[in-house]
Amino acid sequence: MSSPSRSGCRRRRELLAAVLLAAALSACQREDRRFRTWPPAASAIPAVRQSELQPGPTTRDLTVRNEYGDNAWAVSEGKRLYNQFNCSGCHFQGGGGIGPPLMDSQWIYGSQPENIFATIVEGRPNGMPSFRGKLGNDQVWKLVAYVRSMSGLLAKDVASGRNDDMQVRSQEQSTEKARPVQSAVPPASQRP
Amino acid sequence: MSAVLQAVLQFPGAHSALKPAGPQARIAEGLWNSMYATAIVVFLLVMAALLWAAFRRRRAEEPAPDPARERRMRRVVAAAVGITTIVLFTFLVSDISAGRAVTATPGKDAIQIIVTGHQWWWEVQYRDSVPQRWVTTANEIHVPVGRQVAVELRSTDVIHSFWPPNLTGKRDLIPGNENSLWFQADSAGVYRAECAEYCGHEHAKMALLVVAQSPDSFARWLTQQRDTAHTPADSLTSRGQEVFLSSACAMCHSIAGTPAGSRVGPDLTHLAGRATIAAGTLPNTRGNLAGWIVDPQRIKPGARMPPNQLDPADLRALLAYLETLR
Amino acid sequence: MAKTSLVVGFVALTVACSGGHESRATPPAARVTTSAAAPAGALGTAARAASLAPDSGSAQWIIPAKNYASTRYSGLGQITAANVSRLGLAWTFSTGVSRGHEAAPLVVGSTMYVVTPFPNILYALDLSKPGAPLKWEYQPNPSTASQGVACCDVVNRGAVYYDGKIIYNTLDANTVAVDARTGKQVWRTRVGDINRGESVTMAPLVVKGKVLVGNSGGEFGIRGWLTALDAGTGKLAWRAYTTGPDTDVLIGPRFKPFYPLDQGKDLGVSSWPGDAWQYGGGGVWGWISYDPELNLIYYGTSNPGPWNPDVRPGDNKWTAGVFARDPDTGEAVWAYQWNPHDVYDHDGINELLLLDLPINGATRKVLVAPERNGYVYVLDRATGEVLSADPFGYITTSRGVDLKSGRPIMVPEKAPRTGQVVREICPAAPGVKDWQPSSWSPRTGLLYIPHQNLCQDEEGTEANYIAGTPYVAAIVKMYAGPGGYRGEMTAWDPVARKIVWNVHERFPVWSGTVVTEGDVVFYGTMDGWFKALDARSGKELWRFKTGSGIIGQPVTYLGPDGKQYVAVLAGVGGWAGAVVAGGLDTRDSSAALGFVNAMKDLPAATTKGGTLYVFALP
Amino acid sequence: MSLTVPAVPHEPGRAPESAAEVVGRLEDTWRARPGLRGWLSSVDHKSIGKRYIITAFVFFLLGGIEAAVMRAQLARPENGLIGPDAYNQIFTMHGTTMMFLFAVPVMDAVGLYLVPLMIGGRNVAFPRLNAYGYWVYLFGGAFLYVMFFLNTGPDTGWFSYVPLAGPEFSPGKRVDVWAQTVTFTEISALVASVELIVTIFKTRAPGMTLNRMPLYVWSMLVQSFMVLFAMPWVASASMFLAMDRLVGTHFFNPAEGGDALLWQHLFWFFGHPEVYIIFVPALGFVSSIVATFTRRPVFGYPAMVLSMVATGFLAFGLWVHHMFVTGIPQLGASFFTAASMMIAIPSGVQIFCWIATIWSGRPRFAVPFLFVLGFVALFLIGGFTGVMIASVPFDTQVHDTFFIVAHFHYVLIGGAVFPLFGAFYYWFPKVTGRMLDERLGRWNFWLFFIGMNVTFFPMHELGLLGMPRRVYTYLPETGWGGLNLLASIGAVTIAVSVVVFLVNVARSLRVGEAAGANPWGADTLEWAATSPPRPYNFAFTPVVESREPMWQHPAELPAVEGLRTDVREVLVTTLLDAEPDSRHRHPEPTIWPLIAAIATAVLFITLIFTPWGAVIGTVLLFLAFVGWAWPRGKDHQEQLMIEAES
Repeated sequence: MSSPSRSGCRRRRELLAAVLLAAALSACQREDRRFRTWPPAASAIPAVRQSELQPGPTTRDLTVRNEYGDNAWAVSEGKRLYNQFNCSGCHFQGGGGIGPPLMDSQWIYGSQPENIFATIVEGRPNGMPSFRGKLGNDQVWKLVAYVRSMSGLLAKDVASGRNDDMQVRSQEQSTEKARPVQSAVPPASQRP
Repeated sequence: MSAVLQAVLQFPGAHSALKPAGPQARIAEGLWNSMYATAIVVFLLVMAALLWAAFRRRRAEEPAPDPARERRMRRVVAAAVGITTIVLFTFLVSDISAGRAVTATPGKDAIQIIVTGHQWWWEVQYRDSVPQRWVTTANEIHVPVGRQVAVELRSTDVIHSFWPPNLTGKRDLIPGNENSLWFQADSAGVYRAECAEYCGHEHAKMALLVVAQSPDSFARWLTQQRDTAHTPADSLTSRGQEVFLSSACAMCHSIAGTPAGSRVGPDLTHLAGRATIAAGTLPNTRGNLAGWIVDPQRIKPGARMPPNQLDPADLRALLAYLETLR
Repeated sequence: MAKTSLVVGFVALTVACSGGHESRATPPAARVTTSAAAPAGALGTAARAASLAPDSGSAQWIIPAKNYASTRYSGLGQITAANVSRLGLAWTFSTGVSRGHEAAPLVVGSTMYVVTPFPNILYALDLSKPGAPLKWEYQPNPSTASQGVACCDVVNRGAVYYDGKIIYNTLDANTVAVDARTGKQVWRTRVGDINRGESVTMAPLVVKGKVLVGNSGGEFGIRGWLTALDAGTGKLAWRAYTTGPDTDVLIGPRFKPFYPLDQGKDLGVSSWPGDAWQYGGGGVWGWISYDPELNLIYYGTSNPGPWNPDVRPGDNKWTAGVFARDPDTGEAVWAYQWNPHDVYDHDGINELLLLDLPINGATRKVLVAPERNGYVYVLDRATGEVLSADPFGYITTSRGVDLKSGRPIMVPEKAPRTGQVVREICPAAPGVKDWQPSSWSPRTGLLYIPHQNLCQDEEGTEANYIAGTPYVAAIVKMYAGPGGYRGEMTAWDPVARKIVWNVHERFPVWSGTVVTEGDVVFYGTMDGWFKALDARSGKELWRFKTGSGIIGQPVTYLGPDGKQYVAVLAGVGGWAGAVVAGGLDTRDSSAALGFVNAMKDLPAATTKGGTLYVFALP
Repeated sequence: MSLTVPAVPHEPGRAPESAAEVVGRLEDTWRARPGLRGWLSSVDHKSIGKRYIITAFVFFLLGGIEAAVMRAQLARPENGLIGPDAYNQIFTMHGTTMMFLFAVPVMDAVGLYLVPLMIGGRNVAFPRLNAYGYWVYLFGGAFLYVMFFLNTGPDTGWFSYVPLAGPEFSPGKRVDVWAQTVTFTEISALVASVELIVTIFKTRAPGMTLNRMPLYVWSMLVQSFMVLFAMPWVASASMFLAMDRLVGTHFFNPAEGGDALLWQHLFWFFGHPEVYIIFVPALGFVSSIVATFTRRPVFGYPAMVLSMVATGFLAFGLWVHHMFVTGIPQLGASFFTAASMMIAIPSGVQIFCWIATIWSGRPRFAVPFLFVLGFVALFLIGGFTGVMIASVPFDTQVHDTFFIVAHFHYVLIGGAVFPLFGAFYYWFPKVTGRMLDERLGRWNFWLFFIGMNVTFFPMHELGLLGMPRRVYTYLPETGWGGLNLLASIGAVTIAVSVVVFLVNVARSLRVGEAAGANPWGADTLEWAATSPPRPYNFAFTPVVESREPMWQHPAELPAVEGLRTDVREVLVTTLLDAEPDSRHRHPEPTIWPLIAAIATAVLFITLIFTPWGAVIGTVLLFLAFVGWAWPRGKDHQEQLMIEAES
């Protein structure tokens, strides 16, 4: 991920003014602790497509921007929720078990934030529970951000470091980005 | 319980190291009194000496430093240093003996409590040899007057510090380390305890109440706490229970006797019996509870409780249900 | 031919199940006494299986455990240690499912029945025709969502044949009875609720017209139970919970546990904090045995939940233990906890072999249980007294079992705690031995135990019970135990209480075993080798490479052509094989409850599959 | 002029020069380079020192503004001025700024300015390193504040306890910024201490034996050694923290064999000496001022020196008293209680000696002396509470409450800032050539003194009433509102007094009364130089014969002759007796320290964002040091040993 605003944080050799300007946009985003706001996209989830095949002329959908994807604090909140709401009970720390791995490149139902949002809220037929009504949208978006960080889809300066727990995987901020691959939705008997 | 609420609403003095209500706090206060008095005396003496030295009347022509006077001064300075040392040594001896008294191990019949610090609330568990009689509550400790209470201190996240100033000094809750303290309330009352180690956003709003009551009423309280929640009696409260179980509430809170068993947030089995909500932040009234459920981030920004947009009728039912959890 | 053996089966069953003392009058085949060939030294007086009813003779295989005593011993002797090396593939059958195949195929008359993992398809294969073509298939269509509450792969451990019906359980906690001839559903009963984390993976057992079914979900905060359904109608006869008040556990006046620590009122409540017993685990997902003489069924209960023990102080009765019950009423007669306050996921659900063994000069009616915690227990099955408990693997978590109190002597510093990592926990969560059933040969007097050699590091985490989601609260990382090998096949002498021989395997031996009159032991490995060992020496006599790792239960039967066959399902998976079956990422050591860390090289050794292999001598 | 000690033999073929010639030639040789580049290349300890002092003072003002915001927020209960997130950043910035960016650097800065003057040298021993230290410090401080304004200010307290400051509970880069800022300041403090130790040991004027050294120089020597032994602990701690956060090591992860308490031990093993690192130089200020304004040498010179050295040693034996509530075994705690009480003895010795000095002297109540009197009063209070909190049972009550806030502000403001302000008034004429206004100075003093007590004295009470530290608000029912409001009013008073000081400085710089070389009639060598001193400090390196050279030779000091004036040459003397040892070619101004500091900054800052920072930064740093050390001119390294005169 290299949006112009974030990369400013890493290029230190720019003029101070440039750094200030760029970092003012990005650092605030990354470090903000937003306690009372909802991500604007949360109220409705438009444009979730499971298939890239569209009849007729293809239309480009506006994808949802998950603001929490730029926010280190929200990502770490997502990590906390991931463990507290027992996501880790099935997906463990990304390697999977009852549920599929989340740290690899394979995405059955799409890797975009809105896809993951839909997966959490709606559930998926092969065992993924639906959390509709059980989690606030805000919490779901935080989870979405964290889930994406597990396979390195977020900027490394936003992804989390290790927890104060037994080390079982490399920390998210050191995880190389796994280019998302749409994997065939497997027959029910193959993969939950 | 309204007596407790009353006490909470007027709690100045309910969290003061200067109003000891337990043996350790009394020892600390005694030390403070003696050290304070000594300090005042020494301060006045030294300042008097300084001001006298500075402003004393001098002859117009003071001689240059003369050896005899320097020798006298040396003796005076040496004497002052000697006195200082003696005072300090006295302090040291009294401190160490006080320290021994404070850290003596609690007796066998002490009440065993586990206090676990969370960002930013306290989980409280009463132990019993029969596991079934364990009691889990939050942000409130009830103790019988005149009996030792042994507290095991744990933390699951960052370092917190448990401090009921009227009863005893503080002790840190350190993840990965086992700590404990004991205290004893000598008189009935409601005492406030604070988190005394900076623990993040809401360190300021992480308090708990220590309710010291007669052994009888404590025993009654403990027995009551062992009950599971009753099945709602009327349609409003049963609707409220349904709201609780089918919404985000049950994702974090537990109510014994229902399928809600999560431990992310405080156990609510006896919520209505507690004097405060939000870890000693607000009196437990219906209005406060409603405000806390709907928009907790206004009251305690950064707290882990998410906002809940509930239908007003659902909220009313939920509140009615929560109020039955005595 | 097919018809005849079917009839024989029916007769045997009817006799066996007509109850009470009549079972003594079962045909000679149902009762095997020590053969003269057995070494006298090993078997002082007479060692034998308690009762082999409803054994329908050596030709068939109608329940996964072969017989009520759960010996998995076949009286067929065509294949012997001498000729097994000539064993060859007879035919194969693909199940079309590629998750872990743990089931035992059944052979009733001239039909073989195969149950697949989820979606739990039942196939009937016609053994009387060349290549055993498909007769019919039955699809129970279990809820797809149930895959989300199956802790350790969507396995199924098999079906039973009873009274013209094939009865088995589906993952979404339904029990179905299917007409054995037509494949038509006779009845279907929903026994559990996946929204409470319940699933069913076990093979039922029919005793005296009652289908005994237990639930899985010790990792999902279920409340365990064993349920009896009427075999004819599927109606609920009784349900005995593992936890809770005595009325729910069906503890009544007949309950006489041997040890004082198991005596008392409502221990299933008082040994738990608050209402933790409501979601404290104790599922019944393993094996059930039955002693017709004592008219008692025996089964084990699973681990208490969550794994992190900090949130459930107390003995957590009656999890990780064993019950003896009256099959007619479900009343408990005695109970014993292998692991009071289990802290390691050491379920007590392993197979319980009912043998009559010479102990201290007298023949005792015993129950032999090679348990997850690393001990082979020998219990008096009438009273529940522990006669001996001896380690058969590497153990750091306990120092033995105190026979006076019946409690294991635990090593406190090895107990997992919240926020701290405890290292070198041996055996690991799957124990020295998991569900994979052993077999016992009356000829050698030995128990053939397929098992593993694993240790683990574990950290307890915060436990949150949210119904329908996992309730484990532990981070686990498993690895090979001392010696570096992960699997073992051990021949154990339960009388002399020692290992006679053992064979090391690279991967856990997650398959069942069968031992035959030909003194051959069959088992499979997770890298796909199906092996035959000499039952007396452990010498490998034959091996065959299958398409996928084997975690199924081998069986042997007499075909309509009069030849002895050996059959096994290959298809890697299960908890141990989840890394392959679920396509898990080995960079996460905690994946699949930490088992992935010990199985990082499995994906290189085998791939997914689902094929039945049938072998015969040329 | 009299040439009493011809320490250096005449160079053959060189005629003795007249004083005017010498001065003229020195002016040429030591002249600063012109323009911006010249300014950036300066290696003069006075220009570096001034920048250092001004920078530190700017940080003092910033830290003060943060304090003011906090006091405004706490002025009444449930105040909504700022939320917890901002408050937590601000109190962290306040502590970090005051400890790491103001207190230690300003003490080093004043020392770097004054010590060479006081010991009759021309510059510090390693002037380029000195410049490097300053730039590193500046970049570190600027980095912290840039990040703070970008909402990336650290928010875990200046002590950054793990696990709160660890990767799990402090996501983002806030704590990394803190850790790296600490690393920056560690480097500059270590550089300054090496600088000062060598300067003091090897470049004292001939005849200034160790026991003739001014007490202030002694204090800087003790302080420098303390820095040398204390800083590596926090350096390793902050490095461990950064590694835990960035690389995923487990130094502080109890689950993987680390320990959260390890951080506290490492931090306080530095953190407690840190207090004395700030305080010991202040003792030097006080001794200098007391001597000058009582017009007699400080009574009990050996006792004073020994007390400072003892303080330096004992300071390392107290760190556990910051950890009494973590569950330290009682026996261990008692040891630290004893040590904590023992350290009061050397402080007592010094206070008694000063009182004796004042008693037997002829005091002049000028502003610097007022600050010293204020210091004694405030420091006594801070000292008493310090002894109190050494007591375990009492400490468990007041630890981490406003009582402690009160205690250490009395110690640090009373014990260090008051002497520092006294020092400002005292040495301002030397640095600028102009006197500060006495009347405004008195206003400054009294407002500060009163404001200080109004702000911090009630905090003792607040702490005993149960108010914990680091709370962004409190409930009205606590009853803490009144005392907090009082404290906030006191804070306003302090702010006004600082404004008065700034006005005084601004006024004085324009219209202040011109000061001669020695306006106070003081005793030490810096007053022999012109005000402000020339780049070479002294036209003739003085020769010292007593502890009070300026009182011994008020008119003209004996001087050394024979040092080259056409090139930058300084005299190196022996460690104990300060006998001429060698002549040393002094480095020319150069831009390389600045470049090296930039490379250092690149290294530390990029490391936060990418592990590649280690590679980029190391390469740049290597190139910068190569440039720095590149040989230029053949006599660059020239050093001549002086043969013993017979």
